Amino acid sequence: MSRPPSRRTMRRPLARRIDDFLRDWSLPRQLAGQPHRSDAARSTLSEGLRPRLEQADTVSTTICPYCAVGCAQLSYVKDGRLIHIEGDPRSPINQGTLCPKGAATFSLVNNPQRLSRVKWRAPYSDRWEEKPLDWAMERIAQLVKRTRDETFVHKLPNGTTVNHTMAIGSLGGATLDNEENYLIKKVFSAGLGLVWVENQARV
Amino acid sequence: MNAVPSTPVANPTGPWRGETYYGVPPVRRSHWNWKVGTYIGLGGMAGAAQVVALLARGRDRHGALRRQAHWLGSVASGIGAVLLVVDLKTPHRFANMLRIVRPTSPMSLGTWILSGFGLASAVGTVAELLGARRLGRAAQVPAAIGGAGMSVYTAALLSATSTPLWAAEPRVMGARFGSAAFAAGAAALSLGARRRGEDATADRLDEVALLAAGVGLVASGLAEGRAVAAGVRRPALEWATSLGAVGLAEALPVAGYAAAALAPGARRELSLAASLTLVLGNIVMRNEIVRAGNASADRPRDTFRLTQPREGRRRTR
Amino acid sequence: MAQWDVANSDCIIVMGSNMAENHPIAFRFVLQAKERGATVIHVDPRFTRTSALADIHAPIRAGTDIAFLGGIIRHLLENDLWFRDWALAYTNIAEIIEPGFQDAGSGGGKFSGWNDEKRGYQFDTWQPEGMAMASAISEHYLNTAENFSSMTHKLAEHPPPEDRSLRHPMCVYQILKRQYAAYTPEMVAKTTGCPQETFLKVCEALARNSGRERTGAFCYAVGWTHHSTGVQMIRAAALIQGLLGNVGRPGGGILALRGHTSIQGSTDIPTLYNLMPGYIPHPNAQKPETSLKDYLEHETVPTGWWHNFPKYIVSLLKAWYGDAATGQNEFGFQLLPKIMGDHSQLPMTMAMADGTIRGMFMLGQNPIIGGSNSDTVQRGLAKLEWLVVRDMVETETASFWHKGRLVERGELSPDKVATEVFLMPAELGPEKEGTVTNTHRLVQWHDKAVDGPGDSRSELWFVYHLGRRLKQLYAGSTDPQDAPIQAVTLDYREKGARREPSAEDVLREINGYTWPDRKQVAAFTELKDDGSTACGCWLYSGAWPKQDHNQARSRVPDPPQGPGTHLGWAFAWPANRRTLYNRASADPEGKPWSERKKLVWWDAEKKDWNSPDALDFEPHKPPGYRPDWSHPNEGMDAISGANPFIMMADGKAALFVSSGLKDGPLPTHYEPVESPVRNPVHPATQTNPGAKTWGRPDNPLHEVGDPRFPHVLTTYRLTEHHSGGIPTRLVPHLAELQPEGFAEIPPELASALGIANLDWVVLSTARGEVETRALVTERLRPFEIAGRRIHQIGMPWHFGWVGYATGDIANALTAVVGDPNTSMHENKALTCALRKGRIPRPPEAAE
Amino acid sequence: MTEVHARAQEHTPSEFNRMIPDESELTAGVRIEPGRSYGFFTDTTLCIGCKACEVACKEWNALPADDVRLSGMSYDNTRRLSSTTWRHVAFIEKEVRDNTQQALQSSWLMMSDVCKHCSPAPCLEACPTGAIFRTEFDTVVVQQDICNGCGYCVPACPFGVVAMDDNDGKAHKCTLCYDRMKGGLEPACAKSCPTDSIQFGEVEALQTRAETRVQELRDRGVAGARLYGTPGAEGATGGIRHLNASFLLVDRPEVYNLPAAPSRPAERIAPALGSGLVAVAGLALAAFALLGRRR
Repeated sequence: MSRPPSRRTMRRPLARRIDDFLRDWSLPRQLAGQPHRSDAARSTLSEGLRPRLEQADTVSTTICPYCAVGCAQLSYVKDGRLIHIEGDPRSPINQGTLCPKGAATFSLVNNPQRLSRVKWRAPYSDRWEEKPLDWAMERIAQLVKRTRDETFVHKLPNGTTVNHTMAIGSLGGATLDNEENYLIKKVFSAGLGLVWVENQARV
Repeated sequence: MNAVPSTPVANPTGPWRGETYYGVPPVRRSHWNWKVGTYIGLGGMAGAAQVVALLARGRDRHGALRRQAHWLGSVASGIGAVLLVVDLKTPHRFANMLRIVRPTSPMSLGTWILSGFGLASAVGTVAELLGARRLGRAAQVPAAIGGAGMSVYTAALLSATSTPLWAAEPRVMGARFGSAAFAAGAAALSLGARRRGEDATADRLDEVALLAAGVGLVASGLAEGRAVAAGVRRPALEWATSLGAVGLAEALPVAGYAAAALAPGARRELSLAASLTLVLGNIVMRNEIVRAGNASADRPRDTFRLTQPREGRRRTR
Repeated sequence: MAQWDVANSDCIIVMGSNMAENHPIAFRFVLQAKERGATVIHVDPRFTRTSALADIHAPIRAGTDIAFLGGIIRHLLENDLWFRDWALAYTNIAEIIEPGFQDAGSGGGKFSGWNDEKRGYQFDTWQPEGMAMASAISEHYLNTAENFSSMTHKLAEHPPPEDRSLRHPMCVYQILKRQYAAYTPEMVAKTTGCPQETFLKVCEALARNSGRERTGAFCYAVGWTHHSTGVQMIRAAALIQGLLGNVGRPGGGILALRGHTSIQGSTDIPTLYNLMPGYIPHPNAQKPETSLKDYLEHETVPTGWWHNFPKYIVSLLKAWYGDAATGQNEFGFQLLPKIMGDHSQLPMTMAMADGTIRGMFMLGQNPIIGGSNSDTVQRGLAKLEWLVVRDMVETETASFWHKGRLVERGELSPDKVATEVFLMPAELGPEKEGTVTNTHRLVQWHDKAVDGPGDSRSELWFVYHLGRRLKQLYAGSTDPQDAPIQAVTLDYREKGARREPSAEDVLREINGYTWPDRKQVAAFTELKDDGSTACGCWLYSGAWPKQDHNQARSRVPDPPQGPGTHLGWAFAWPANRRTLYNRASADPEGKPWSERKKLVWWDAEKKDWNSPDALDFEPHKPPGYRPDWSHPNEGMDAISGANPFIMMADGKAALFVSSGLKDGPLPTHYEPVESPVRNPVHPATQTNPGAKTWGRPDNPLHEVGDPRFPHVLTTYRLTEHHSGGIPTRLVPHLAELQPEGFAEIPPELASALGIANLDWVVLSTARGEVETRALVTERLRPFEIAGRRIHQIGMPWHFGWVGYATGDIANALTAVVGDPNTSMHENKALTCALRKGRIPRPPEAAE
Repeated sequence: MTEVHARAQEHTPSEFNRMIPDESELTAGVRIEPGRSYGFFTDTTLCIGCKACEVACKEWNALPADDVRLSGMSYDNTRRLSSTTWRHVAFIEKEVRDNTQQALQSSWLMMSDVCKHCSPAPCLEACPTGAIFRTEFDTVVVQQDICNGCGYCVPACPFGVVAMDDNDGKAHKCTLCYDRMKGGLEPACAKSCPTDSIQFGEVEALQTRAETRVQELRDRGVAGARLYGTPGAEGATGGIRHLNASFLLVDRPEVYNLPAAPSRPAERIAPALGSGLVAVAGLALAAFALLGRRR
């Protein structure tokens, strides 16, 4: 059943409305003996009703992005758009069930409030400005390099090699994939020498 | 809903001791308001008018009563239909009312009754306008049958709900609506007769109205009493409006007609006043019944008292 | 233990967790166990929906878990209810400890070895007699005598001394009896406020459901970790389960219920300061580890599986630095940054506030809501030069400069904040592919269903492309300090128009492959320490065992008839084992302790172990194998056929922990840092001696029983919201279910202060004030402690100013206070004040 | 379903190109076939009040969120079923007795309320346009292409479930996922319920399961355990044979806002019409006597 139609005053031509009325008219079916409670009353909408999942062209297994129980979900996609997310009946953890947060994953991902452009705020400015992704990446790389070069400590006064900068930190993320955390530790720590690298594990 | 009554502890196996779920009503009130109330009043009056007119055929040599009844039937049906369509939340689908005949739905039956009654009255009215007396007289029979339906189906309409006040006593509700409609019908015709100077007929109609209003008064008293017995508890203000409406629709007219009968000098004026009060009072009383019913649906304990298991209290079958 | 294994438990104690509300699907298995006759017990300061579904609810004052658990230990020992055969064989209960050791009970609340000006313990008196026990992720070198590491080598010469008759005064059994002598049922009731008969009912239920035929499980979450004694609370449960033999057996164990979808993954492959992937200690400038040789010398444990440590660190360096890591340059060890001490989120908050940190990345984290002392976090953000926030919307952390508490109070305003802020849209789970690791080590691959909107990108994309740009910027540099960024390898294939780096390639690298021909290794047993293998995280070896087989993406559950270990459903580290230490489900001769709790058993004919689960033991090692101590035995040679705990140096479960924990070898009850009463168990020692408290003007702490803050405050989560709140406060269908912040207040306290249901109230601590709505409920009851009536107040901490469901930030009340071992904050037990009304708005702001 | 269904072995790839046929067999162990009667049995002793059912229902039917306001009614900020809320979890806090409570839902009762899909259904019987009808699965559905918003079903419902939506002018209530069942999918709420408190299946099978469950609970000492809506129990009274969505409660129905002995409104038609016509006929006779003669 799709979203209940908002109030639309029907100005369809009179003929169309009479035609619809006659098509769904129960009286003749009642006279033909159909019970008024069920068959005689069934409308064309009910006759042709199907669940929208039948139109999905790909069904992928995703894992609920909320807590660590690790419920498996089935994400239904039609023409490259997400149309529904539901529990995966094959998972030995949740067997198709989901808690309220997991059940709301579709509304999380398809949330109209979500950002889609990079926003940037200049020092002391009172508003956001929209910026191209490429511009932001270049500027962040420059800032990282400048801060690192100005604060990098190669060796301590007592000669111990430390190879770190205390001036750049990174928080995140227990919500990220293992591959993402792997690259963060590899690039930020092993590459750039950051030591302030943490995530929600201690929060 | 700030200071919400916390749920008193229920003994799982014991009787109900007034527990509610934070005061949230267990049933839902209808969205009906003055439109439906007025329709019930008008429909009942016009329906009964056709019945009375048919009964008075003997003395209605010139068909004045008949014409008036047909006019009343057509106008009331027209206004009623418009009121009902406007009351629909999706009015442009009003025709779906005639999509099916559902014997379990008073509204479905009512729609067909209203259609039949309206049609018969309209045919009668046109016949009268064209002077086709025989057709006018013939139309009176279906109109009267439809009229009887119009004056009582609305009782079933309200009784066949879960609203405590309406569902408390279906039989008394039926008698109350039947008698109130009958009185209003007779009163309406009496007004017409008086205006046309047919005082004798008007006197007889007054007597019918007096009788019907009297029966109605008794039925109303019984209905209000039985509702309390069934568990409907109304705050003081609501008591006042309900009894006031009954007073206006039935008590006052009864007194008026009685006075008219006892004081021949002021007979015309008293009769006109009584009939007018009855006709308008009838509509006011119907609206009050609708309003008080909706209010009872908002009181959880009314519903719970009404729905205690049978051995808890006496109920119809 | 696997979550579905909880269904096999005969007794489940949910403690330090509100499982029904915060892990509803995990609770499904608790109810299944209950329907099969298990006893469910919930020990919690509040009566919650877990308590409603439990057979027994034991109410305790927030922060007194160790008093309760210590009482259970004493009860088990006094009444001899522990599983003697199992504990004697598989734990160090018989080990004899140095004569110089003194337990906290007789030491006025401190163990022997406390050093006042260093504010820390010397571990020497805690060791087994005449030798030193090295711990797995040892941080024990920080404050131990110089010859400590040489003493550990004795482990390879002979097993620790033990007295199996348990009569020796310094054996662990006798030490336990002395340590927990004070934890009588009366003391438990006095400290926790839980009635004695309820406490005894819990003890009996647990004891009755343990032993040969029956197993019990503990389920805990941040209700234990959010304390200054958090680690020791978990240790107490481990001690109990060790005594009762509830480890490595079906339905037995301790299930940690973790909060985020891959928080286990983010500790295995850590974005944490003190660890490198696979729980390898991050090199520390304060330790004598200037070279790879020194580092291996110090960190390699002589006996047990950790002896393979060098293969894992060298393979890791090979994976990070590729060809730049050779035998000649210590495989790039010198390129690694060294940590200076504690760089966790609490000191990071202080470092931001002090201006030490000039640039920050927020990758899906929202510290203004989740971090303790929220106002100080917000002030710190204002001190940054630049801030990069990658999230789905403008979170509180991204909007600190023009919204929030400090802006409302006029303390901050855009024209005073110099921070350059980048707010970049991030892709969510279904919009990227990769693996997440759940709360029982299950590494599950998730497919990419759709692209994220507009410029949304994954963190993989962001870090990969940022890394590539920085490598280009540093390409020409000859400065040695730039060698690390030049050496680190980023050779992953790029996919599609958005040039998304292949998560599959990254997972192949994490699994490990031979170098340089990159043939996937099937398991960590194939890793070498000569640079011929590269492996991003040895624990995850087996996730991508063959060129084209991604085990993490395998979706083959067991059929209804069993066996119920579901080895075909995704990958569990290590080596797809679902129940850790499952060798312990068989007795020393290899026979199952009971048919009902059978999991692993020795097959004499096949000369091998048999089990529906992957064996967590050395294959083909017969139960009868005993090391020949006529000569030294290193690594797994020192582990007998009857030592299930292969990761421990002596192959036994540690009831008594000789090294590795900074606040004592045994759990001891200390009051939270902010408590209304003196420590009833050890009056001389109020709080955990090693607790980290950053005493600073912007982090003031309350004195014991401070009259200004008489009530106990505990913070917690709701079912409908998640941690920082952003991913649920923005979803209409969740926001409407819990639309506003509130605080749960007991009726007696509410009526005393004239507070009615839904009134506005103000909670305050020395760190700040918050205003919220009152939810008056009997589910929080007062406690009689030390003659005083203590009221507890509860407040969910998800709310903030963004989204449909908003409210004030609970973490504006909490302090930066940390557990000595993990620096976990203490937001579960602190003190606060409560008053009716609202916080007066400054005049010009109140429009 | 406590263990994974055998048919899960037929769908082992991680990604595939169409939904699992007859998925209800995997999630509820029931293959949905037209002509059989299906419903819910909600065992409130397993309910943990997580509201997954409320969210799953709104997500599937794309119902708007409404009334984002703290209610003060324990953890129930949803308050009641409405035209845009077809599942509502009730929370009832009773005084917390001594610390060892009676097993199963002691001191904090939770229950997921839904349309009862009564048999016979008062809303269906009242509906004058035939918009409300009995589907091929014996469930009760308001057909959105027929309903003209007359609102008669609203006061007719003995449980206050169906409601009028002022935005789109039609009546709405739970459809027991009529569209899903046509595609062999278990209703969204029952599939999502983590503890299988909401059980979907054929009505007879659910009723026998309910009878055994309530007996088993009483033996285990849950004194207040009682069925609601199964034949002969509270809720299936006054002409209502049974409710296709039945419940197992542990306290009086009123505590959960359910009437103990509701009645079928249609049974009040005959008495009302009957006595009405008698009154009219009586008055007609009198009127005929008065009006019939000429002068």
